[in-house]
Amino acid sequence: MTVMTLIDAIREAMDEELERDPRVFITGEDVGERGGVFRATQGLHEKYGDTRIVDSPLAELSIVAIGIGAALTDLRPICEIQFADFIHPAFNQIVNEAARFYYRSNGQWHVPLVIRSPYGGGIGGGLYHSQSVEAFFAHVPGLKIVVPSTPYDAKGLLKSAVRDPNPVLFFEPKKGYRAIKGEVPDDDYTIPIGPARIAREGRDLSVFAYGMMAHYTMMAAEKVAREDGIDAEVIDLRTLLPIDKAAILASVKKTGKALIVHEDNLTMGYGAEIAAVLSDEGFEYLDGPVKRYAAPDVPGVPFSHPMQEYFMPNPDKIADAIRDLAAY
Amino acid sequence: MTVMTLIDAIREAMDEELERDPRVFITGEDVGERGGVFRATQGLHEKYGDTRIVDSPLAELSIVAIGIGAALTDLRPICEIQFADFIHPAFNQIVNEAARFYYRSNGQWHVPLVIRSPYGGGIGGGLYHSQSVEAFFAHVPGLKIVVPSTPYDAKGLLKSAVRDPNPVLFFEPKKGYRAIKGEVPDDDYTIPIGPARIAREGRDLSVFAYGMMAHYTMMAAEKVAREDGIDAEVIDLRTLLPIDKAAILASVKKTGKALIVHEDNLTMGYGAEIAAVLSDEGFEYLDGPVKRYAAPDVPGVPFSHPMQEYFMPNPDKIADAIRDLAAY
Amino acid sequence: MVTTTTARASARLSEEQLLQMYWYMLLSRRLDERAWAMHRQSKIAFHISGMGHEAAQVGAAFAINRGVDYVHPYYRDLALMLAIGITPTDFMMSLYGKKDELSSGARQMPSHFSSKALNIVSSSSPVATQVPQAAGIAFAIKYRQQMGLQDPNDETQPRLVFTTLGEGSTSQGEWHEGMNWAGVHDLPFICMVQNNLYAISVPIEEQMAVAHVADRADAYGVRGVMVDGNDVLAVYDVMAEAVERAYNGDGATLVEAKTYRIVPHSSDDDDRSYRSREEVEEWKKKDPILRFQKVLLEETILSDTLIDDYESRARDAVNKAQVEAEAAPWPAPEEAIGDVYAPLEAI
Amino acid sequence: MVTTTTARASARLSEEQLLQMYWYMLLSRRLDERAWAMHRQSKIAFHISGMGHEAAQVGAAFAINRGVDYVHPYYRDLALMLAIGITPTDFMMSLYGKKDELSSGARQMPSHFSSKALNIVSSSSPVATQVPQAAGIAFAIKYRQQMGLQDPNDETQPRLVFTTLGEGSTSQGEWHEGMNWAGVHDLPFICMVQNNLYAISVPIEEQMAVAHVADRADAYGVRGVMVDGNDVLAVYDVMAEAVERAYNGDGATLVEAKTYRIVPHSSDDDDRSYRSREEVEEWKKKDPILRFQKVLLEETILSDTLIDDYESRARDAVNKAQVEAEAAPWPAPEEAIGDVYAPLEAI
Ligand SMILES: Cc1ncc(C[n+]2csc(CCOP(=O)(O)OP(=O)(O)O)c2C)c(N)n1
Ligand SMILES: Cc1ncc(C[n+]2csc(CCOP(=O)(O)OP(=O)(O)O)c2C)c(N)n1
Ligand SMILES: [Mg+2]
Ligand SMILES: [Mg+2]
Repeated sequence: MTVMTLIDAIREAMDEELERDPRVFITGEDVGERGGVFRATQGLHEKYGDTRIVDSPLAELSIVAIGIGAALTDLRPICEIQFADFIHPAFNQIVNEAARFYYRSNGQWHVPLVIRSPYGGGIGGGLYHSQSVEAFFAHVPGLKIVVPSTPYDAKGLLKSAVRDPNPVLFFEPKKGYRAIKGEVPDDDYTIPIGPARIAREGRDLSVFAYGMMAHYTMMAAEKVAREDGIDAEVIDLRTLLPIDKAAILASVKKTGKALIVHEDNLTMGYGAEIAAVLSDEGFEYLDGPVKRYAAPDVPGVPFSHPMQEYFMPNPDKIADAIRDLAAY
Repeated sequence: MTVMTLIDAIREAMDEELERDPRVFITGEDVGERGGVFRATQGLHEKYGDTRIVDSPLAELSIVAIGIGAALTDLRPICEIQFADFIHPAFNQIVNEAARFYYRSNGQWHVPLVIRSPYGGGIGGGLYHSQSVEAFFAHVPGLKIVVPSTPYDAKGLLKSAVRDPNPVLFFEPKKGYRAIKGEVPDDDYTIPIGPARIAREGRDLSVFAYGMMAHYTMMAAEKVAREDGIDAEVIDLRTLLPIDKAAILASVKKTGKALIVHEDNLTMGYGAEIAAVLSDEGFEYLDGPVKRYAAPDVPGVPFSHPMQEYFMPNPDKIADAIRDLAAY
Repeated sequence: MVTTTTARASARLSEEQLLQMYWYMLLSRRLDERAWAMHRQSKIAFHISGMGHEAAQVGAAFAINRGVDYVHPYYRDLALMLAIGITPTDFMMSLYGKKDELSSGARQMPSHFSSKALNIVSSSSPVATQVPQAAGIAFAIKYRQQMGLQDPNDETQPRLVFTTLGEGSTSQGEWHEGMNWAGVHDLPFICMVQNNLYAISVPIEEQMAVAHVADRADAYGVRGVMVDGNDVLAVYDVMAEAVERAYNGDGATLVEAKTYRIVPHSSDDDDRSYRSREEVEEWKKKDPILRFQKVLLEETILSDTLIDDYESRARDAVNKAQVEAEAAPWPAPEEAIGDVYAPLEAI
Repeated sequence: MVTTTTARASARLSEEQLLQMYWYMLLSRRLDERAWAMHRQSKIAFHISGMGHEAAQVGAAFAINRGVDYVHPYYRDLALMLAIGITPTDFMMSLYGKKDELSSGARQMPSHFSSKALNIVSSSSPVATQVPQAAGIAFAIKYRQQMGLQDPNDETQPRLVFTTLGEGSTSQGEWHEGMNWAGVHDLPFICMVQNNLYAISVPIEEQMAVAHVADRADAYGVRGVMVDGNDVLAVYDVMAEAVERAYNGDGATLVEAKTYRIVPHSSDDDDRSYRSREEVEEWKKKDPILRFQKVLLEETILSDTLIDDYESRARDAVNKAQVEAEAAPWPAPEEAIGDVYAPLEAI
């Protein structure tokens, strides 16, 4: 075990997969000599050279389409979208193309593609360097969506993503790149895409979160345990698509109450689906309303610090939301 | 009052708005001499000429961007996306741009833009001429989304959309273009964007739907009333964003049960948000699980007739879903 | 800069090859005509046609390593598909949407071709999406060769990608980005634009402000060539050169084949509002099949008897395909819900 | 085809105008330097710089009808913005994110310029999105003139749109589609590419396979011109011609201004991994401000005293702006949630 940051775990996963399989290559803006604007690919160009670590033109739809094309020939591309905010030009290639190849060809063609992208706010990025975009893609059957919150999960899940025969969107909470540290095994391991993780067992209520918010929710849960004696169960969803319904329902069956936390804006955010699943299949377990704690419905995270802090969930606000629900 | 089809009502709305305001123009693929592939703009080119009815290049992102640019100068563009399936290339311009101008400029610039597009399945269109795309955009504050199901609503809402200072996505259930007929007043009228419509009053349960499914749900409600004595309330949502929470909650307060119907696939479809609202703010009204009847989570509507029919909701299937919920 | 070739690679085509080319053009036409007839008889709901484009497609097909090189086609490519190995029955099955139809298991509309076995990549409807994907395939070919995963001289392996689209579709950003990659990386990539002057109803003048699509090649540093798309041998010539370049690592080519669709855009279209009957008649006189027939007759490769013979073979093939497709079962309704994710074991 | 102009419109510039141009270049540079310094002092979190690009921007600004013609800029356009009327205080306010900051009420990062009063259109971060929007604005100008809503000779009305971006951003489909509309409709549209050889770290050779961005104009049937972007008068000349064409309804122009950013991409960047120090030093010698200063000294329009005077005015302006911005209040947290929809009465 080595203690490392989230971004180091991500880099290690790529390094080891590049090492393991000559079909793996990386493309994206500034991923080469520059090592990525967040340094996720630092050192890889030096180690693997121009052929495998490929600076792309500044054009996201083609970054994804090149990945799709290469994946169709059974290579294993890892495409980096520099910020999740810039994935929108590639929407057509992801939603109309990557997600549909297997189905539309009756299983003839599959697309083993990974799209990595840093997402999320709280870093002074304003409307266009702070977005959460997972909700758009969680509506698209054929895609898998992973959002890790710990170095251990990040490394194991990214390796699974590279080895998965399907297109996987891998969203990385950039605020946690260096802030989140954790133990990572020294040997090769993978974590399956799909299952959620019980990050903290609890009896009083269930809190569902992912990415940076899973990290914050853990802090909030410890806080309310300490200060209020509330025993919250925290489920780190990790995989958003396919959704781990069984884990969600099992937790609420136990606790009777559910809170969903995300930093994406409320309406039609990922929390809507969890609430919908609970209000149908979990209806008989519910002892209170299904609560969502999310960012406000405005067109983006504002830049200026006071407004940004108002917009963003944080451990204290999450703790308040937990208290409110516990008091119901 | 004149009885007309859905598409005639849409054409009339555009004709009258073009007549009323010289700032209104139309662009899109084949909207000119050809009158649109569904004939929504038939005759308008002849009447208003090349300047105002403009065949675009085959390039959706620029159709929208041209609309945005023109709207910024206070023109009133109506952009046609030939099929909703082809709106994806314009995702960036809609989500990152049109929706955010007002907010990002602190209210300096607004975008009075209408994007019309036929959506929906059941017409032998396969994966790429059948899509429902409203769920993607319903997550985006700054957009308004309208989906009419009657000629009366279509005309009144489209006129409101043209006169609205914000970007409005106007999705038209193409299967109903000629199949749905109804009375339309002969004089100028508008229907406000926002409020849902109680299409059928009822006491036993509430069914929420829009577009073609609102039409089918009315048929299903009559059927269960006749055959089973179930008195379903049908709410035709009409506007998906902003969401009419008050109407949704009021109906369920009365009936205690909710079913949401859409032809879009289930997971993260628009029904998720309604279920989420109900499971929180409507929790104390609920006498049973919130049910969603939607298309299966597959990457598209299949072409071949037996598979298409399996995929698509229809009045009989909706009637069954109503019966099941009524029996809870 | 647009260049036209002078070396006549087609001079090396054998009589047998020439007759095969004629055969595929004819077969495509007869199959296509039958599809229109079936639509008028309400046997099928939709057809989109390649009539008029046969020379461009078959000329191209014979220049590549058919069934081995990757092809990422578009909906108008019936003749191209037949020349590569899609059968009339396969096509008929897709018109009806019958069970286990080759391209998509009847999930897609007709003319959305795919065959993994023939390296024909599954196509969608949103135009031009195939172009940057094709650049990705070309990138992968080059990558495999550079990584030693594939011998560049192994003819049993795909050594280039050939992708097609209409002139209207070059307005899409997707096309721009795909072409740009092909140029930047000097990829084994050939993009053929079948310029039939219209995108549904929109004439090329409202689509772009250049005289020739091939002129756009310069913006990407790829070679641009323009060819009479109704002259199958001329198409073969420019394609053969483009193929040679691709195989030799000399980079990408944009081929513009000037042609015309002699029928409406699709069975849903009525072209009378946007094309004069005179214009259509004028182009019908330039029919690529009749034109090639004339050449072959002049060179006594074809004879009147042989023509009749080919006609009756084509008719038989089309009849047989129709009968087989009509007899084939429908998919089970539940087939709507398979194949969302490839199983993990697939890798 | 790339053409370079011979008529020297700049010969008609008055001494006063020339000095104004010098002033804005200098002011921009000093403000920009201050922003870097403030970043090093941890007073601000982010700065993206226009250093090195001042000639291209100011030369362009003086050729259009400043404050009237629409400008749809990009993040590197500080000098352009100052020349049009954004003040140093406005900019300083955006660096801090202070209440009521002009462009966005501090909702956007710095250098995302907007001023409705000056017809500077709000810019976002995703590159190239402004280009097709600018084509839409140009379309609207032409539309208004054709519809009789606006007199084409009324100089109080916007008669063209000027949009800018970097060379890397021309790889985006958005750019392609915007340029295509400009060409097809012969719009009063000028797109200036500020080619500084890099897109963050990616050199132009990995971005495109053409020698000059201006060569791409041919693909759209618009005029392409290439100019030394470090020569403010040369830029003015080519821009003046482009403006003339736009005003006269003669169509769109793509201007490529060759330049260099003499600092890293932004305050988050470290350019040492991808640019040699020698290369940067080489370009610093070509500094556009020093170069213009030399010309003005030679023509005795500037003098050493005047230079000192301008320097101290610039310093004062920057100081004052910083003091004002520092003293300005922060936005209220709840300002995060306004302005989602324009009210219906706005129309
Ligand atoms: C992205 C997208 N937009 C619109 C359409 C609808 N559409 C199908 S074919 C077509 C015209 C294509 O014209 P062109 O590229 O010239 O090819 P042709 O059909 O003439 O061979 C259009 C607009 C589509 N399939 N995809
Ligand atoms: C769509 C999109 N992708 C990526 C980015 C991140 N990004 C910001 S600037 C930049 C490089 C721009 O290079 P260029 O266009 O040459 O302009 P320059 O900064 O050199 O002036 C990149 C990649 C972005 N802003 N938008
Ligand atoms: Mg065409
Ligand atoms: Mg640059």
